[in-house]
Amino acid sequence: MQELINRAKELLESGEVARVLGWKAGDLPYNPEPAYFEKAEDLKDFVYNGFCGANLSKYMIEASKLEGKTMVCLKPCDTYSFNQLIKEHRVDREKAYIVGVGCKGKLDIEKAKKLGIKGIESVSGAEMTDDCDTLTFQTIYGEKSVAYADVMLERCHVCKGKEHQVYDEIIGESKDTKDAERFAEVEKIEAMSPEEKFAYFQSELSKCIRCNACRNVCPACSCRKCVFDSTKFDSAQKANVDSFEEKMFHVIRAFHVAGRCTDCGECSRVCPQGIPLHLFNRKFIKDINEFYGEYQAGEDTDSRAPLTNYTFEDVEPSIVTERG
Amino acid sequence: MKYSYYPGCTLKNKAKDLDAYARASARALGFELEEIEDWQCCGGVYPLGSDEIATKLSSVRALNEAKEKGQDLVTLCSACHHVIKRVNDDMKNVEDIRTRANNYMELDEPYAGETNVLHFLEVLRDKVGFDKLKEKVVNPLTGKKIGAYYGCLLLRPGKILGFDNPENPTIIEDFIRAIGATPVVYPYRNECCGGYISLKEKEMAKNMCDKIVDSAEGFGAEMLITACPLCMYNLNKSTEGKIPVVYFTELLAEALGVKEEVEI
Amino acid sequence: MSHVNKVDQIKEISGVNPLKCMKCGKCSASCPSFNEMDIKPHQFVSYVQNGDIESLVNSKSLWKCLSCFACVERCPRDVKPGKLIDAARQLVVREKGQTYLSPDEVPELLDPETPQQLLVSAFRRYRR
Amino acid sequence: MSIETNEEFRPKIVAFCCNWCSYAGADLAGSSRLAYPADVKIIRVPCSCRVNPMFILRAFEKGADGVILCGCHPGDCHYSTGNFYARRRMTLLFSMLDYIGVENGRTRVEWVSAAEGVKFSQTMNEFVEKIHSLGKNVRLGDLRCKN
Amino acid sequence: MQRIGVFVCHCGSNIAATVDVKKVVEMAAKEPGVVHAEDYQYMCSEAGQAKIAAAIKEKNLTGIVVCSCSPRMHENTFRGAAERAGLNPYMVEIANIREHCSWIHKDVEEATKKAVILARAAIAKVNLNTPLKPGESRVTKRALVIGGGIAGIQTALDIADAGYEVDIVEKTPSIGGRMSQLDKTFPTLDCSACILTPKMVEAAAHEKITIYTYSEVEKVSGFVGDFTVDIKKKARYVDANKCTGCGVCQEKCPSKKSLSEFNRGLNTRSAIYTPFAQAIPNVPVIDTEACIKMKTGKCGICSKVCQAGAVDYEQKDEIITEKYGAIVVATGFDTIKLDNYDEYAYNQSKDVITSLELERVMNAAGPTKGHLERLSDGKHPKEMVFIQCVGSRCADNRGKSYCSKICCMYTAKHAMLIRDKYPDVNVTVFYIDVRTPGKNFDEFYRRAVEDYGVNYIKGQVGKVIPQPDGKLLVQGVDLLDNKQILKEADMVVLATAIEPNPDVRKIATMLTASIDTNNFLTESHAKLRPVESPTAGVFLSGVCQGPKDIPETVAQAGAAAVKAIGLLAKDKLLTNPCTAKADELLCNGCSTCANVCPYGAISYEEKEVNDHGIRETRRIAVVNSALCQGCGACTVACPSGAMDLQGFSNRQIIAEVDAICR
Repeated sequence: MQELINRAKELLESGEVARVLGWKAGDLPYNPEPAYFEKAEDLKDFVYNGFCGANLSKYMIEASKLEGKTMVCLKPCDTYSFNQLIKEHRVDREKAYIVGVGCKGKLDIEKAKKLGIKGIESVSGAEMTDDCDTLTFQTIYGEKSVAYADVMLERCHVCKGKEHQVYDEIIGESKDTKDAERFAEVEKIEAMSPEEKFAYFQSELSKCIRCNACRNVCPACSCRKCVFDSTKFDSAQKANVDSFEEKMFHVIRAFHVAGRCTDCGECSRVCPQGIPLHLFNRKFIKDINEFYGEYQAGEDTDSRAPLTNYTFEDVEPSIVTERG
Repeated sequence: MKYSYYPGCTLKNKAKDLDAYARASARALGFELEEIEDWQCCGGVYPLGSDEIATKLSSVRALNEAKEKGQDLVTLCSACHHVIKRVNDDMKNVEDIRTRANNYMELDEPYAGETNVLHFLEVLRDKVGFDKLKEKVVNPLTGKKIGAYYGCLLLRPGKILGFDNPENPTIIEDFIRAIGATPVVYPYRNECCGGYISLKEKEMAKNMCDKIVDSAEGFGAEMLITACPLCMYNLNKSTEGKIPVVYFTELLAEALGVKEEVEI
Repeated sequence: MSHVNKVDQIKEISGVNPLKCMKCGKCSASCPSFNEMDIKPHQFVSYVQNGDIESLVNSKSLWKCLSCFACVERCPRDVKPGKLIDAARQLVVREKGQTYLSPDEVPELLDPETPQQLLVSAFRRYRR
Repeated sequence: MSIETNEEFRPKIVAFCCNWCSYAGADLAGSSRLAYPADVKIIRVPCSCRVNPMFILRAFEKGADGVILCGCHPGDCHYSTGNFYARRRMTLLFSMLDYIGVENGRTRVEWVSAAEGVKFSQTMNEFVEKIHSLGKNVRLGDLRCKN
Repeated sequence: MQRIGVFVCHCGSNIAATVDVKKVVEMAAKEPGVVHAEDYQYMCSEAGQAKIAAAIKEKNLTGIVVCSCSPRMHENTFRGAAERAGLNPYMVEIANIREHCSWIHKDVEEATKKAVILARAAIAKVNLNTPLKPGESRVTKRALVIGGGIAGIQTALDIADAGYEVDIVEKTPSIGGRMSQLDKTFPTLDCSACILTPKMVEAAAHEKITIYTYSEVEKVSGFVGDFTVDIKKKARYVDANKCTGCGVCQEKCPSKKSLSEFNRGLNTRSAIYTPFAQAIPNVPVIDTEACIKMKTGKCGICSKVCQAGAVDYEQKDEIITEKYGAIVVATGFDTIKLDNYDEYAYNQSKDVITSLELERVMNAAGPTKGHLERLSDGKHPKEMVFIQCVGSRCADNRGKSYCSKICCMYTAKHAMLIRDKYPDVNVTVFYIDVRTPGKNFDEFYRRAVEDYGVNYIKGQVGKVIPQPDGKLLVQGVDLLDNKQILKEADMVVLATAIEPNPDVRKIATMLTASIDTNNFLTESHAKLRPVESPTAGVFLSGVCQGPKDIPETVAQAGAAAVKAIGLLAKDKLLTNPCTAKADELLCNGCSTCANVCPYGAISYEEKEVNDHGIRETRRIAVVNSALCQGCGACTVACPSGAMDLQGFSNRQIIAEVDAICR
């Protein structure tokens, strides 16, 4: 972390960048939040550790409009989102100084809480320089250690790899934390009977409080104004609970980001209700891979997205019925 | 390579030679015909009625046994081939027949036409390859002018049997070339020999066979070959020994040099 | 059993729609048994169209068709007259219990070379 | 007097037809008097690629029991490529609906040319029959209802 | 709020017999925005249109809904009526209660219910309509004719005579097409070449006509009035400007074994060749597959003997790009392949030939110099059998479902010509029906029977059986006699079905012109617009649209020309105003829409916008309405809903959906 702060200071002081986009410590040891640092002295609040899951690439849409360059800290998986935003002309590559930060897996505090860890006072073992094998909590009830992987975010178990797709320099080491099949959860649902599928999604989606956290955090959901907030489809949010988006918001949201979603998992990470929203996006990714060939959004900035592409021999929609 | 093999009733009796030469040739060519267990007679003719189920079940049993072994099902007799291939097509494509047949059969897993049915000639053409066959010939029948007699059962209905062009087939001619002899193409080679009519209408069948034999002779055939015991029976009544009618497997065994091994 | 019923039965068993026929006669032109038949293959289609099943089931033709499928293969309209003939034959062997072949007459029809296939086929065609 | 009488299940079916092929195919079905159930109501769109998944979900939300999209055959699109995009969009949408447990067969895509009046009529008859077999659309209407 | 008028048409009894139109009027009147509703016998009639106009004026209507036949039929009629009454034509919506309702339903209650719902949907839509104004686009005063047969030549001549430039693109080395292969033409028996060649010469000499032979259309872009077409001129390897057409190269060419396309493969030609003596242009081409020089580098005799120095082995294919206002397709036909009909022994016997091959046999410039002889042994035949409907009228996937239309007449012609020239030859025709509608056609056929003694037998042939002595045994049936016939013949001629030129599929795709299940190009209306393709600016000439004989082809060629001239005569065209438009406040500038636009109509501008007080420069999509054709692909690709289609907006379609599902 110190290396990162030193470099940020250097860049700020030399005037190469006008600001630094990173994380600052929160009120608890495990809730750092995204923050801009415009002066070197502000960097005393800068943190970077296992709890810095937030994907900062979306912030660069606004940062691109500001005067001067912004130094932005991107983890390997965040760089996919950044690339995708370049492709969609939403961020200005010239306005960003990308420091690819090392990542050995990010943490889900809810998982720790589920393991019975409460009253957390401090955490160790989650620094960039740590091995990230074991995590130690100092709690008001004493010290507790758990395997790092047991408290990792879902998305880190299906890690896309330790390589940054776009960067100006890299600080810190990364680790590929993949230890699960990316589509295993989707396949599990696919194998269910229609009744089971319906029951599953009904119970999950009924938790949704339409707080829009998923939409706000999603780097692909970067529309200036969401269709669900505009009058274009007669679908603007209404008080009426029966309005269209109340039911289909998540399906349409997933459809709108299909072929653009990098599977960064932010939607599920931020959902206050714990709805596994990434299962929608990942279903589309799986279908796209199966029907139209392997495609990873954000791997490059110039390929044609699956939904703006076609071949004469594409599968017919009836495949959905035929494959049973 | 192993295939499930359905010999059929006649090959166990009057046409033992058709069967024995085929088995010997198969060994020489490096594949094995594994006779399926407890096969029952196919019935000889395909039950055309769309409501006939019971008469199709013996074929379904054979087909299902091959499916369970994960093998293609090979037939030799033209009639068995015709019946089994058509029943297989029904099981694959006619929902009503499939459902009802499966209701009778009470199999663990319903049979839905999964088995690939091949005539021995199709094995030679599509699996072994006539080029490969040619290489294995040790005793080419050079100079023999042979007329292929197809009859109707192997060819029609062309869409379902998918055996060869029903109006201008070439598979047996290609076979004849592969064993070193010269095929004689004559227009009656796909005309009916009279089939089962010869039981009661001997004259009628003879008239038909006369036309076939005359046509073949006219174009210079010195011998006729067939895959069907009934065709051979009917044709023999017409030729009266003038020109020989033999099973194609006999010539195959001869060409492969295994004819002598076979005891009939 | 009424005529209408029998017509439906024939259509059902054969799966043939006689209305598709354009009366080109290619079936009769192809039939190797044409000269032996009293009702010709193309007429089978019009007899079914006209509902005259009685004449069909009493015709000689039922027992002359070889099921060689030449008419089925060549019919440009996919009518399949051979299937109609077979369906009429089915009506006879199923309903009237009539048979064209009795076991008693079989021995005299045989010769030492007769293949099993011939007997099996004939029985299947001529009897229930 | 209301003309809405509802004794038996009469499905509501929305058919989106592209102007150049399928709408004309439907016209041909009409001029050839090839009947199909009155449950089908056609909405004319310039091209199958004009159909937004939002329209389809909206129809279900408003009580439709089946939605079918008809366009020109692939390769024959009046706008060259519209139906290719529609094909991909609908494939993914239908797959998603299947994934969340909506009965298979409530949605369908069929390519119907201007010359295929018979196919249009047949398709609609089949589709209505399918919707009858599935019954009323319940799942898409109450996906978020609390148990 | 709109003030909407609803007009329900009876269409005589076409609608009124199954739909209770009064009920539709009553129900429609209750819909929001509706201030007027009435019904009338024929809304499309002058009186009906007058009623609409009167209501617009009296009730100050801002939008109207006509419940009538398909919009494909009368949308323009009613838009015109509205415009004349001072209403924007795009404030008109049609509820199709005929084709989509009364004609397919029998139950009055059910049909009425549906008609009401269709009316509601149209009313809901028109409530959201906005006046639209068509733009204008220019017309390039030049026409392209694809195909240089009699259809293409006639169309080109007619357009050129009206004073417009025309280009003919012909795939083969010469114009002339199928007609140049015919010997005589029915029902007058003129020599085909005698009436065709002057037209070919006229086309070649016409100052307004440019002929590209040995050329193919490679790419078409643009739209009515403004097409851009790439034409590939294949290398002839002979310089057309230098060649004198002396023919020495062809005589001296040592490679003479290629089958002559012109003579249907019945004889051979040299590797450097003109297809026939009267070819236009009279410039040979080199068949690179057969040319020894091309294959081995050795030879070069043609170059050596050419005094004009016209042979150029280095010539390359050339792409010519040209702009056109109208395109006429005249790609013609070929006979079907007979591989599915081996019962007729076409592939087994040289003496079984198609009728088109017989044309070449009968022709003095053909492979037998016009002598009727067997192609197997050159013997004069004594018995000839003609078989009709080979591959036509088939419902079994082997052949074509349609009647090829020309065979009955040309077979009568062949039979007559043979009997006339060779009275010793017996001619038998096996037929299913003899179809001779046409001026003097049946008389012609009867002459063949009555004056020339041609033996017509009603019945088909089952099999043609080649005999060891070379004769052909024809096994057929005489249905009137109820007898099977075995007829020994020396030659058998098959009236082979015709099918559209296989290239038409590619061309139709390039033109986005629709094609039917038999690969014939679809006309815009079977009765009322038979020479127009549904794609604006594309016209149909000849057999590419459906089987035709020569007089019909020439008539249709002229009709297509008139339609093209009508288009070219205009200086400007009104463009469809139903185009896409981006809402600049919603646009993300993400380029997704541009990626799916087939017309390249979307570009991006850096533009300053005022988004609720926030002023900033944004990247915004801009639609070029002259290029946009209104498909709507962009509107669905756009995630934010910024892109919408005028006339078919998201809200309009959703309003229709809501009305139907209500």
